Amino acid sequence: MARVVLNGNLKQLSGGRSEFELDVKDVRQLFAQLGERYPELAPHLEEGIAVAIDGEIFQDALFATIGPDSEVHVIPKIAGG
Amino acid sequence: MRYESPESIESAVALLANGVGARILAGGTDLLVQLRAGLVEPELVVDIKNIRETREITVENGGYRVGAAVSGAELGEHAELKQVWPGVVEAVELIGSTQIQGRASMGGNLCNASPAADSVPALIAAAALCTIAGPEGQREVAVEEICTGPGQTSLAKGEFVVSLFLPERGPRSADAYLRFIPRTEMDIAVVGAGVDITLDESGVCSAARVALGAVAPTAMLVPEAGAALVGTRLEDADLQAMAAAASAACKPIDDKRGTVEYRVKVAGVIARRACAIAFERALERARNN
Amino acid sequence: MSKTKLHVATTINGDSIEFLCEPQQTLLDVLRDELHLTGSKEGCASGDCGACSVILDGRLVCACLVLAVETNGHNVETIEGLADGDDLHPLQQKFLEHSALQCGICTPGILIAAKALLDIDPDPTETRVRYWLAGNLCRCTGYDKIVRAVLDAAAEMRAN
Amino acid sequence: MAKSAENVSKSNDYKWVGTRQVRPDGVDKVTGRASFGADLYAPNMLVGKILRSPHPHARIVSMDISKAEALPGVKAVVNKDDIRDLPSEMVPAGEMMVNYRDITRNVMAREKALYEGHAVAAVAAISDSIAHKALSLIEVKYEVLPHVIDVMDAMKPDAPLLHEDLITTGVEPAPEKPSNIAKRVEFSQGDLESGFAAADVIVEREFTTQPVHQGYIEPHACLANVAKDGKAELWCTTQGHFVARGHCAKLLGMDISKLRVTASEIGGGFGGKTVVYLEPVALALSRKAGQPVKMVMTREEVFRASGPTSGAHMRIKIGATKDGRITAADALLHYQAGAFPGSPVQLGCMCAFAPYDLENVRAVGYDVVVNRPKVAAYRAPGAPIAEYGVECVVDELAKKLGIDPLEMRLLNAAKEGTQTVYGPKFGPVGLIETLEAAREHPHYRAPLGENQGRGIASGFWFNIGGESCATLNLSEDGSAHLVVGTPDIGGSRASLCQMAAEELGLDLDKVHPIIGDTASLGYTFLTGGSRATFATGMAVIEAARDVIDKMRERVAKIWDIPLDAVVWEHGYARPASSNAGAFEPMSIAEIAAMANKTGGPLVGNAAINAQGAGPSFGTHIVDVQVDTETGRVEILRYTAIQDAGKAVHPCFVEGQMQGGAVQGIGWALNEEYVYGEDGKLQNAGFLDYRIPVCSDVPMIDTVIVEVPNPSHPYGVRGVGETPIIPPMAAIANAIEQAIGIRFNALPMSPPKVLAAIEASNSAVADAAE
Repeated sequence: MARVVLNGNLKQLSGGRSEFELDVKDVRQLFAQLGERYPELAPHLEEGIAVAIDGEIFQDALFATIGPDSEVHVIPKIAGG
Repeated sequence: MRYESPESIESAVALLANGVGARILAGGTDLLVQLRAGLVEPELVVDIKNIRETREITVENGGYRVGAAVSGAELGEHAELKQVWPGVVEAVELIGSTQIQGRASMGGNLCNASPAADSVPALIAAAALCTIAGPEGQREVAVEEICTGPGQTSLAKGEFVVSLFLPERGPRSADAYLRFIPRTEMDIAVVGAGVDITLDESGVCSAARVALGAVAPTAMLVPEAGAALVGTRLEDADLQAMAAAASAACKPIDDKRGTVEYRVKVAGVIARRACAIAFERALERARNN
Repeated sequence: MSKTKLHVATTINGDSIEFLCEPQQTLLDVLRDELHLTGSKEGCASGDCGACSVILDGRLVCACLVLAVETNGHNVETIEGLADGDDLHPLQQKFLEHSALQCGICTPGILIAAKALLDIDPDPTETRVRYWLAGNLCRCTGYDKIVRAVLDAAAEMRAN
Repeated sequence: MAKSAENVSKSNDYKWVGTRQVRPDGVDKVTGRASFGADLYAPNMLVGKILRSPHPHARIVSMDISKAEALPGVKAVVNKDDIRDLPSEMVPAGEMMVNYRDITRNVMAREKALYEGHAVAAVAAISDSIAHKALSLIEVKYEVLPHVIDVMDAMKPDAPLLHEDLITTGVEPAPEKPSNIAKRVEFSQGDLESGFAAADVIVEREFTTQPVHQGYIEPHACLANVAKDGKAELWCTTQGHFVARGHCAKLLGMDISKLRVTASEIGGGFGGKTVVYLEPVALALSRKAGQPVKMVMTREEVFRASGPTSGAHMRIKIGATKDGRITAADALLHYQAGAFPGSPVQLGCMCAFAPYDLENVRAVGYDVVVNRPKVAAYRAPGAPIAEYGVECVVDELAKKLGIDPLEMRLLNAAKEGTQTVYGPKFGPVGLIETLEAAREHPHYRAPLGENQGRGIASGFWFNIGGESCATLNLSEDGSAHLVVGTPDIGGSRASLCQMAAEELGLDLDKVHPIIGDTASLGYTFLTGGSRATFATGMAVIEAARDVIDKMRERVAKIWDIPLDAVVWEHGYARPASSNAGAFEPMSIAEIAAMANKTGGPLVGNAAINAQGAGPSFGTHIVDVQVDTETGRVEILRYTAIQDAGKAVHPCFVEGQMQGGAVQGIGWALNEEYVYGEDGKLQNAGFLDYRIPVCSDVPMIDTVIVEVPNPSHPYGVRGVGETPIIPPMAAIANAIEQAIGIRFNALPMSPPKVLAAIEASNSAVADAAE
């Protein structure tokens, strides 16, 4: 089970809960499971979100692999000038 | 808009006297910006650069006559004039960038009538005279008579400044100009100070003219500041007294370039530093003469 | 505004050039819009950025602060004339070697300004270079490599 | 592409990567040949001009364009009716997320004008003067409304509302009443209360910063040409022509593929050219006029209606133990968004404490609309503001504790494994290396004179990856065309060619780059976020490896041996070993010459979404001298140190560090927007918006630290943004050391510095009495 943490304002959309143990193989499954549990969260996962898997940041990467012991942080998408 | 470039003073005067809404073009570094911004929409622009008298630097009665359209770069290259009137020349050389120096003139800087014009306090301190041509012929007035307010001059319709006259120097006189700007270049003076100092044989200040820019609607002579130096050797206390008089004379405004408090305070500081430079120059001349 | 265009005969980069212009058109307007010599750039049109620097009768000026008609009978040098055929001017070569440009928009103006300096002072100090170029804004480089390139070009030109 | 650590090229003896080469576009740039946004002219071209609101806040009651349309020489007049109204829809646009409902209103005001300079209509005419005349003939009836300029004023309950329907998000429960507060964001870790309880010293300070403009020397410019059948071409100066294409198509209701956008050479961007202003308007005008339309902003328009970045008000609180360990840190940030939501405050919250390894930390941010131009990205959006406050407070803490500020930073420095406030743990990062390089640098120990001081500060930026495509077309003679889609602002073509040449084993002068238009290669995200050399670089490497594999296949066929018996080394296909057979190695030129006979042209392709960007940390040292009589601060010496991961082209890496440092110097000392009571900008020009000039600054020394990014084949991190972060705090800290006064407001301009000196003098005098 991967350890998943919602950061920033996202936890407000999950009833204040920010940590989960999820059985997911990739980012798409992660978003699907989170969206199921918290329909309010679902639309926010579609855009403007990045995922850090074991410290490496992935943006717009639905098929990025999540390992069984991965630590996954869901964070706002990062941009720049 | 019509463009004319007369080759004689007379034809320039004729054009200006007849032309409605005519503007004079010397270096153009102010006029072209105003044209582009739509601040002025003249019917006629009279380019005076093809009039010989506006382009010459000549020696006259021991002094120097500088054409109104002589560029800052040309003035800076005139070694003799620079040696005799370093303050006036350094003031003109502070007008804008190297590029601006290639065009900008004392006549234009004066007649644009900006309270912050760099050359004007230096010219006032130097007791420079201004030769004006007009329908009634030519007249000569002190530089401080020209500007009457921001963008306003005492020139009558049909008149224009042909040249400026810097009088002969005594053996123990020297001038200096300093300004304060936030950057090292490219800014409009927040405060400008032109100083001219004359010493007697013993090295005591016998006469001093202190003029300030950017602290009132026009550049102004501050007699009290000059008076504070007369009879002294410009010791710290004398300079402080002069600085206090200079600050006291300021009637500045708050604007994007500086506050009233700031301008008043810094006017004294800059005037003091300019006086110290002029004094050193005068002492050196006294030694060499 | 007058609709009658003025005829101007001038010399640009050694070539005799004649053009018609309206009295209020600047030299920069004509160089770019009429003659399509677009190496001179418009960054401000008020003489504050130096991107339109050209040499007029040997003097460095901002083309945006000169009326085109004023150049009648005069000599204008622009960035397009800096290289000698295929041979780059030493300043151009040094700007490349030092990577003294990033976006390159200010580069033509700075090269022209630097040329005007080296024409009158073959051995300028760093301070002289910095004050001479104060009218040429560059937002990319922080000026460091530009100043080094100018000093290096001066040294090379002195050596040859 | 694979990004595993073993994929990082071990060897450091590269032939091209890490060397200082002349950029391929260099000659065009030094001869005036390069074509920038305003340099293109089309036959039958019209001049487009925009009418802008003279009011900072006004309802547009009515508009009559008939007189302008009737003016001879006027070919088109457009206003909001020619640009689509769009519903609220958030999209990533290189900068923070943007909302099409707002973009369309920023491009052309609809219900209200929300800042002085807000576009309300536009004309296309046969000449500049006729276009200007036409603008004066457009009659707009405004109902002038009260305006609000300051961020804290805008948050007051009785403040004039910019958007009557703006409900603050990020607050539970959601407020019922609208306000100017668009969003509240919060990031936190650990337990602040116990953290501060464990502190021996706590410093809490408030800071204000002013909006600053990106200040690119090239104004926005474009040339639009819409054919009768709706096919359109757009030439513009932009950091991302694919992003511009998407916005324009959306705003004008076109098929994206009907619009071909070509990026001109770009005269500086720094984030300010990631959004559209003129482009949709020029297309609308051209569509209406049936002629090409060129639009170029004046410098005044650039200041009034584009950029800048946020001004801000913030409170920073940090606690530490006697021995200098930080126990808790708290930041409260209020950022101006300008007229529409979307300040970089969230990024500010994420970056604020990133240089520190903290257990108990919180960052709260508010995104606030005011009657100013909508902010655009500016170099590390949001980070310089927040990190300025933090780096000042850390410096004050260190001095209170009698610890060297540099040692204090080392003691608390973020490193591999550090938990960030925004979530993930850092991989390998180079902050400690930059701090150690600073400590070892002679600058750090050089003597100082009277009224002189030295300051240091560190900075952090994430860097990003994203979509990039690259195509390598091998020509018959073995030279190669490299096509990429990231506009080259600072020399990226050079570093991309170096990586291609390195992979192929080809001489650098045989690789010729172009920036392809939007029809010539796949979607490529913009140049921003320090991604060009990193992300497009990864695409270039992948395209090179793709064409290498294709060449190996051809050679395997030619030699009639298995593919895996052919290896690629230094530009030659060779037999893997002697038992593969004795064949003369084949060069790229030889393989390319036979390409058409052996299966057709040789082309390498890559279309990726680059992941695994590596953060870049920097540390700056600055010496200042303060003129205590005028308040003028002079920069005496400056050293910028940064972890580049791998500097592919060291000159351009140094250039980024130097340029960023000097932009930061301007931000620290003189740059600011000056507004009058009337809500109008008073310094919309380079004369009074004071960016540093050449004589204002010394040489900027640089030290490049290289802690490789394991996700990039050469270890590249990206360097463009971090260098603008440290200067403001470093200079404030240096001024404090010089004259013993701390400045908590930017810019530290002469009037403010002198006022503070006078105040402290009179305070001293009072104390003496």
